[in-house]
Amino acid sequence: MARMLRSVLRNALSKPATRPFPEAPRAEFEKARGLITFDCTDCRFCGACALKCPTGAIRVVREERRIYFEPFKCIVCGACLEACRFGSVRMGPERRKPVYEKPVEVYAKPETEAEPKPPDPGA
Amino acid sequence: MSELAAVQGIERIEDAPLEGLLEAVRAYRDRRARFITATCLDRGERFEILYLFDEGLKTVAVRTFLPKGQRLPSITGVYLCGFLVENELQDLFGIEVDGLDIDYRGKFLVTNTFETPPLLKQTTCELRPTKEEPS
Amino acid sequence: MSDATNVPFGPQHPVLPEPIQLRISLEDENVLQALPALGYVHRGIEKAGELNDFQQNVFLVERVCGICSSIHALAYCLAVESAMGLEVPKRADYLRVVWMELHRIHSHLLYLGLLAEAFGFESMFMEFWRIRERVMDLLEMTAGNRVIISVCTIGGVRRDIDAEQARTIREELPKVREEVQRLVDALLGDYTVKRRTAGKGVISGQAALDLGAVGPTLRGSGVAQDMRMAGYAAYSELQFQPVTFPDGDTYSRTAVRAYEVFQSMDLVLAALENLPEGELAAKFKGRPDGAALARVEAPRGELIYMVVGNGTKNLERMRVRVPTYANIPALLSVLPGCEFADVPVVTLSIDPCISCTER
Amino acid sequence: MNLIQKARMKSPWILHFNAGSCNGCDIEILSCLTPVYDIERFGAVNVGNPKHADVLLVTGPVNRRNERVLRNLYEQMLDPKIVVAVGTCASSGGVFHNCYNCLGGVDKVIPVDVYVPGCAAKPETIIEGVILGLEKLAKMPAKPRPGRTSAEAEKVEAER
Amino acid sequence: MSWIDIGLRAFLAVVVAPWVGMLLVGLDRKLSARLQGRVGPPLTQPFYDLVKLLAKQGDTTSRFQTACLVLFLASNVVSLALVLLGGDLLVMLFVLAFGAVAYIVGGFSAKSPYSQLGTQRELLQLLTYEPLLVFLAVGIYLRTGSFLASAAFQRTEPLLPEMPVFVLTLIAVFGIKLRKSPFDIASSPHHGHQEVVRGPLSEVAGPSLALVELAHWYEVVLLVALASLLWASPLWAGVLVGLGCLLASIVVDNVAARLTWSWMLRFGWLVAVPASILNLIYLYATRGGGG
Repeated sequence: MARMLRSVLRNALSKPATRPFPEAPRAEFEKARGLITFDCTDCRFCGACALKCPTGAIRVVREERRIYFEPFKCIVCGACLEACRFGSVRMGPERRKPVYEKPVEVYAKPETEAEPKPPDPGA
Repeated sequence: MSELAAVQGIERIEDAPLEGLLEAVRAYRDRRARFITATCLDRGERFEILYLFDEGLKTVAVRTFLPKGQRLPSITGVYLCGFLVENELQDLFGIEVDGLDIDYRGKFLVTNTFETPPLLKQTTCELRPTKEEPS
Repeated sequence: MSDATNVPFGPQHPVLPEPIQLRISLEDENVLQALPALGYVHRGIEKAGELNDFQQNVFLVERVCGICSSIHALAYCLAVESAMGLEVPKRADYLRVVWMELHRIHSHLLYLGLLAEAFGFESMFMEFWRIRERVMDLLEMTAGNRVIISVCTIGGVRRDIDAEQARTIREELPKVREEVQRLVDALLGDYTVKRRTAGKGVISGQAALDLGAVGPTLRGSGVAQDMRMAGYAAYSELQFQPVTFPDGDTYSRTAVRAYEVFQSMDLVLAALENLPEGELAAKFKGRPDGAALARVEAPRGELIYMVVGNGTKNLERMRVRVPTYANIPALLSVLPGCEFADVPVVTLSIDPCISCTER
Repeated sequence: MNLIQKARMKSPWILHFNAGSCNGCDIEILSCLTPVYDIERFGAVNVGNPKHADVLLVTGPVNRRNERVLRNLYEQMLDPKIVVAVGTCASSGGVFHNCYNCLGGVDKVIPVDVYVPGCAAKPETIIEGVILGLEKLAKMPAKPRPGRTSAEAEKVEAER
Repeated sequence: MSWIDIGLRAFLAVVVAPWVGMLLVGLDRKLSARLQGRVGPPLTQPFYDLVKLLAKQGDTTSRFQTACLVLFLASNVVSLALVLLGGDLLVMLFVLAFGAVAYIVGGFSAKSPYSQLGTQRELLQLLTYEPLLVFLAVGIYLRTGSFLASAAFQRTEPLLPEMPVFVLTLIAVFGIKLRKSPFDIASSPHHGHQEVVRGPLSEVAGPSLALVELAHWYEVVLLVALASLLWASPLWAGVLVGLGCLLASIVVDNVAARLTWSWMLRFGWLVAVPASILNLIYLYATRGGGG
């Protein structure tokens, strides 16, 4: 008990270990596995990412030349990143934020962006 | 392929007929081997069941074949700790085990709401319950 | 109150972080009988392992249990590699040891905290978890995620530890060690802790072997058995002696884990010291054909994966035997006769991981 | 913001239920309580009793056996209450999407207010999720609802 | 005492005391957090908890248990008023014990096994702290010649130097009443990380739970007031003694594990009670000197 007493008194006298969150969030680690996004500029819509995805979060529709990505199925394992030969899958260190409704993200080639997007199939 | 030829990491596999299973297991018990677990494979007409033992960090196995529809003798009389895995066999493979010490009667891990036991080969991915779970 | 009261301990219970139900019959406050009701976390991973591609399975088996996730992945990879006859690069072997031992440190610190909380020692719980965060930071820095670090892949590892990161780990670990040392002394030397743990839930060495106990539960009963002695990955090239304590009670099991934290730190530092240069992962073609069994030492004890391949991308069978599965019979043998107040403490002393157990 | 809304924002009592998760998110929820994250700054405590809780944190893909437990826990919580699905599994089933014993997400069983992403969800994200949920909780009607009769309560208890 | 004085004191006991109690409970939580290296909740946290609980809908607590909790709250208020009005300490103890019994009866009326087990333990706690409080009252009587709290308040010399053991027993009583380690056997405050969840309160919900929280605020002030009898003039010294006991119990909470009821009973009856009696014998033997 005496040892623990020393320990708790030291805690009381020193600054708390608590990180000031959410006021001053800590920077993410450089190599953190965070946000998966797609950049369809070079994408051939081959579907390798969807095939390797262990959760079925990615759906590639070749005819529409679109990628439907459900981030709330994604486990950020990075298998798609390793599967893609065209560098179309990006992974950033940012954290994904909690939401009220699960979104479905739709990615298309930049030139087709002007077209109206089809209604979200998962919504 | 209807039976394992060899398993990397298992020192030796000793075949035992169903009726000689308990004797073979008891021999390991007498040698003070530690019971690890049992592994079952669905081989179509029959099940291939391996009982794994540890002997000084080496793995050894007793193998037996169980034709589907027959009952498996329980090893809980020899190794009491086998009751968990034998209950699991009942649940997931639909094997009926005779003389089980603590018997959950097929309600150990899952309640019997599946048409076929889940780990059989014939059971497919789109497995959904066929009846409501009794409360 | 002469007749027995039945207390359904769980599936939702604040002391248990996981849903397991112990059906406990009590006479006053003494336990007459305890039986587990499992199935609250059973997901069916063994079947999913047959439905997935064998490479996708790495991500699946990591999620058998979040606390020892990478060790599950390692065991699976070792089994598949041995079924395929793959040679893993030396550097990958050493990196695996680094991550596995970091994982063990975090798991054991987590256990020590949870045990303290089971007997209401809030501040001790907070202290252990505060220190654990520093290990979690090391994991996140090197692997990119805190809990499920996803570093193993078939043939090697997916990420590298560069010189800068290795230096950070080498600087951080001695500091962590100092703090853990102080806390472990406080925990193991405390009067109230001894009152709650010493002599509770005694399993003798022979009983532990007969009941098939593994890991710290077995070593806490004085049996020196640790799968790392078998020398998978790079363990054969590192100095290794299992930690044992003789008494077989909750206190002994806790002490084993406490001292294993230090041992793991030594192993991490030794592995970083001897880290060879080279490839991270072996390239391979083909699919597993043939069967293999891999046994590794997870924080909770011996973890076994058996894979049976059939030459296709799907496995014929993936069998998982987790440490808690082997420790439950030992737990059930000691619960009757305990006081009700000791049930959470003794239950936690085997460091149960139900999501492992039920897969 | 009136006093009741403010009190709700400042005093979220949490109930955590593991509905078949891998433990990853569970230990991250526990981490939220510990010094480095200290969710008690926001008045949150882990009460472990459905009758006292305002926020239900659920992890895991929900399997067939704990579906009923989850529903009962939700029933036993008093209004107003919110449900936060923590982690990818709880949101959609995640990696367990083809496991036979999983239902695939908490929203298959009870209504979910906030989805927290991540595998495993990081403590920061969990805290953000709880705060996001509280904004919803505070706006819920303050009008008292007739309490459950004791007979109904007993029935729920018996089922538990 | 004039009517104005009585009115003022009653106002103090019934209206001001809970706010003080709220701050003390908040301080308790904040301090515990700081000892654990955390920031902790704001000081006014208990107030928000109370308001939120009152605004919860659909109370599932049985009417009988709620009635018991109302009695429990009332007895705490009356006990506090009795002390502040300088009333009879024995009557105060009786009222306090009555409230505790109401609390226990309410706990037994709930069907949950956790409530049953927790309430049994609560009963054992009552058996442990009650004699300690009775001995304290007897000790005060031996020095002041009266069981009236006013007698202690009017005394110019401090009682503490002659009653050192009672400070220690009071710290134990603080620990038991405020559910702190090693005595948090029946239920733990705020976090139910306990094998019996929250013991007698497992079935209590919403506004009924708010009653318990409110009663708890009175309880804290009552305990501080009781401790302050040991150094009643100047009064601030007494309050310091009370706060010191509170602080000590918080520190002990953070350096000890929860022990079992059997340990608590042994501690109470084999250590605390004999020590109290020894102190009483000393007080009795030196009765003439102190006056």
